[in-house]
Amino acid sequence: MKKDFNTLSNVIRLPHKYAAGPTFTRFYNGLKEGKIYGTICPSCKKVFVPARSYCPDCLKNLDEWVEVSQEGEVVAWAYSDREFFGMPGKPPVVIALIKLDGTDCNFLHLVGGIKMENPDEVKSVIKKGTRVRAAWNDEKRGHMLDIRYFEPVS
Amino acid sequence: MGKPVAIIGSGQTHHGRRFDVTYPELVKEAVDAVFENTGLSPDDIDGVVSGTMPSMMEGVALTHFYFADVLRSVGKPILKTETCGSTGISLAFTGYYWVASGMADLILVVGSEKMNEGDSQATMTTVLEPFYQRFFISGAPGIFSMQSQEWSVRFGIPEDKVRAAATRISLDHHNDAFDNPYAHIKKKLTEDEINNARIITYPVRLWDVCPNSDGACAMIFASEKMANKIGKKVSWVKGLGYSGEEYWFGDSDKVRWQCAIDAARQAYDMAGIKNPRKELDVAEVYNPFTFQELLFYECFGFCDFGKACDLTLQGTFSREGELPCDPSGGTLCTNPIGATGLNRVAEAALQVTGQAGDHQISGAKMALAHAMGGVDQYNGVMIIGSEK
Amino acid sequence: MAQRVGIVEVAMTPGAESKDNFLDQIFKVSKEVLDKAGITRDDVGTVISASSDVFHGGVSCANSYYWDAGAAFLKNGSRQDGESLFAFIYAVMRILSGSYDSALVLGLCKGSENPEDDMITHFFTDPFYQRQLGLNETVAAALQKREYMDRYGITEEQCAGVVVKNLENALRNPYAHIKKKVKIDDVLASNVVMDPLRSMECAPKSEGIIAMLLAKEDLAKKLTDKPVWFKGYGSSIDSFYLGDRDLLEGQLKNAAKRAYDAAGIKDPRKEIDVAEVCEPYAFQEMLWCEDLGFCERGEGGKLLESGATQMNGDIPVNPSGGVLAMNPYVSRGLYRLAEGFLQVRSQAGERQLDKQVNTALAHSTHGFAGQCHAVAIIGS
Amino acid sequence: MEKKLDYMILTDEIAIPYENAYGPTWTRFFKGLKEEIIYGTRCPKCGRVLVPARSFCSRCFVETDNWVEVSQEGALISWALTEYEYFGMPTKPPFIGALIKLDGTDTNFLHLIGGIDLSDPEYVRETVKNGMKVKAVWKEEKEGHILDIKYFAPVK
Repeated sequence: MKKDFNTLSNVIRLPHKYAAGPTFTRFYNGLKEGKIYGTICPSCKKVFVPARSYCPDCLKNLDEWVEVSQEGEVVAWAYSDREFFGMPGKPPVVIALIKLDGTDCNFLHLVGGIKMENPDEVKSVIKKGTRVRAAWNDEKRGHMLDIRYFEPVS
Repeated sequence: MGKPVAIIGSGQTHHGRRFDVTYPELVKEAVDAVFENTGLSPDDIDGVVSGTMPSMMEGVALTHFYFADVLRSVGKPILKTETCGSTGISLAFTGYYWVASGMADLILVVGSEKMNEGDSQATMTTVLEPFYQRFFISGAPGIFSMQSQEWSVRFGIPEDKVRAAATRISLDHHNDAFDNPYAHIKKKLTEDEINNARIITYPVRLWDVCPNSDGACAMIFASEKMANKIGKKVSWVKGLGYSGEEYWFGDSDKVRWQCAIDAARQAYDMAGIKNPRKELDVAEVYNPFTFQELLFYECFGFCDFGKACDLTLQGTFSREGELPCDPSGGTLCTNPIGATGLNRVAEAALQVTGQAGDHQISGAKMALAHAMGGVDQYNGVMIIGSEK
Repeated sequence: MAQRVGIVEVAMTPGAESKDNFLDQIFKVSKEVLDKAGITRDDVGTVISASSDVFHGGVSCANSYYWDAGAAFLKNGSRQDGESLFAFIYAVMRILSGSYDSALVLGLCKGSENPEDDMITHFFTDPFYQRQLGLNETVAAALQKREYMDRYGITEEQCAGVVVKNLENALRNPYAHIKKKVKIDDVLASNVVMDPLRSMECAPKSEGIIAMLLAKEDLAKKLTDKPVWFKGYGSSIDSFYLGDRDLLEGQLKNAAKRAYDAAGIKDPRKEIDVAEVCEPYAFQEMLWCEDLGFCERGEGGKLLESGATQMNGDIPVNPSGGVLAMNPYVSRGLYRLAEGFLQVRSQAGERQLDKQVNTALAHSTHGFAGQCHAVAIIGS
Repeated sequence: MEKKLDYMILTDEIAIPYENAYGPTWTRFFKGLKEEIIYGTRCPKCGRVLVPARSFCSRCFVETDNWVEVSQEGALISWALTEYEYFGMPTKPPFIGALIKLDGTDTNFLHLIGGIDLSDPEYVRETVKNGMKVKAVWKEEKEGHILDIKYFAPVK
């Protein structure tokens, strides 16, 4: 960004090591095996995904693990065909909230496996309630994007 | 003055390199602990104050979002206080004023830092703007070295005496830490090891410097009405003071350090303290560097300027001394920055309620808690008493 | 009974990029508000600022940077991170506690020095889950808008209507950043940023350095014949993970109820004369109006179409042009409050409402899809 | 003792680009450095000469638009020898950060002490003394940067 007066470029670089702790470690290990894990609250019985160590509602510690369904329905979605910082992969992309069957919260992930170039075409395929299923990468490394995306169930 | 404000209790995590938990899980440990220790329930809480040091140290900005659930704050009013190194004590201030204003009866205050997830000195460098100061100050040690160097030369204290006093402080606190179940660095050191440790920024050596700790601290502040209703032994905020100086490090005198002197004076005036060395029973001075602890003794009126080394070597500020300082081992042994100042307040409250366990100063009734922040820029002091 | 807290004066910069450096701007605005009130730095009791390190030109512990530029040399002060209404209420608390007679409140954000807000808000995410999926505020808002349209039939035209109304208002606001007369079709033709959001439905990135002087009742009356009084405040925060929340049943209702209870407001639509609502994305103004009780759930679009939120409507919303016309992320709450203050004082110039303004509401939000909300009520 | 944990650690490096405005004040100050001039400003109220130049006096809270060229010599007030290195450090160790009271000014100027051998801390300690006179040494190629002054060297 060129400006008509003087600015000093000031790029902040910071290295980080984030501790995944036992819960995310186990969740990521699940992804490596092609499984999506959730945890169940002993108090409100809700199933949360991704698995977490505490219930956001009751704050109870969660240690009952469950493999959740890899199918669910689209709750809301956003589409972009331009690149933006932090974007998962290359445009175009659909980021969506997906309610996986048998769970009690929405799972944030991508929708794909369809023709993406034309937004109107995307709109005709992806709607609230559209059934989708996880499609996995062949190479898994313990990362959210081991699930390549969720694709419509035909 | 405002309505009386009580401290119901606190919860601290174990400190260290906590790669066994995520950052929110670490915060949750402290929050769970304060509810367990006080017997209160999250439903009782009117509002929550959250704080960390620089947001980006752990790579997550505006952390109150990230912690909303573990702070038990969902559906509640929240404030996010952040004042660099003094964040911890500024958090306690926010809790105090929220209650003292009459706008709330019970406030949960939580400070945290997971320093090992980031690079503290790299982060600290970004505290300095890129035009001028960034190039000359090597993180926090650089600032403190200049300050202590100027101090010792100004008062003509021989270098070996300063070294001996700093060593005494390092030795004492690393011993004290064994008695504090939450402390991070617990190490038996010898004078030789301290004197000959690796130089960080001359004259500061390795064991003069605080560690990078992961940890969190939670406290509950209450109105008098609520404190009476709870009916347990509580402590009371007797005084507070805070003052800040210019950003340009060379603009103000860091030896007769006005903002430190003012912060203590404000707090003493409010608490009615005339002679701090006599009237205080214990002080939790923010001591990320041994040398700085000496300077604070003088700025806080524990002794005259230029005399801190002599008194330290006589044991005045040791556990059995006239005014024990940092019996918890202090910041020197445990430094999760955004929580550190709150740890000082929590420790002061534990002392005056007789709950400090193995590092209890017997009969303590009046305690000082302190934190410092910025480019040697601001100080905050809180006085905690056993009686209203 | 404690004394009331009054707003004495306000000073602020326009939203467009300034050639001054940050510190000089902060000094000028702080000085201006003191000059307007006819006091000196020595008279200021405490200084509470709002800023956020990631929105601060790459200078961490930002309050260190501007401590003295913000009139706080050797003063007792503090800083709130991310939301300037937090700083306002903290200053009110300090005065109500009896510790201070006056407080300087600062909201500081020099957007021109920062990268795009979407890059910054991306760092609100956790590193393990939401960050890996590219979440930022615009993505979250797009998801929220999709649900709003699906569940309540809100239309693109209604969303565009918010933009047209607010930018029209902004033409009369000398502080506004975006000054452009637009029509519904212009908005609908603007490029898609994050479907269903178009670029003109998204707020710009602006500068906003604002200073507000507060004083306890007797001092406020001495310093001005037109103090505007603090009446009530409420805030509330929602769960962190986007998927754990109902994006259309957020925390603003809670925050508003707290503010209304404190101010003794029973029927907000009737009792509030003007509302400044934080709408970084156009549709949010309609959703927030529902939460604020100006209409029923799902009726935000109809409220807009009825003209009620226009300058001459019964509940004018964003006569300043709102955040769509000027978006200094951290400062925007105080800018909302400043507009309310000027309206109550009848000092809003060309955009002064025709009717008598006794009670004003200022709202602010930050975080994904309104994770955190704050509401302040002030009045004559 | 730290327990060996089997939990994952995610490593990452963040880079966020900012663009900071010089504004008229820094612009003029750095233009001065290009010409081997160090500018300060004088406060019209307390009379202090503040360096580097700035637009306001933080104590009197008034504008300081009286620009003065200040001395390039001064007395060393305090110093710290940095021996350690960390990620993203802008100046590489060893170096001496120092506060210098330039003659005729009323604040301490933060810069480097150089022109001496820094490899031996004991030698440095013997050589660098508070109160000693130092003088600005300039770079050949100046670009309007604070390090256009290479360092301040002891005056023989």
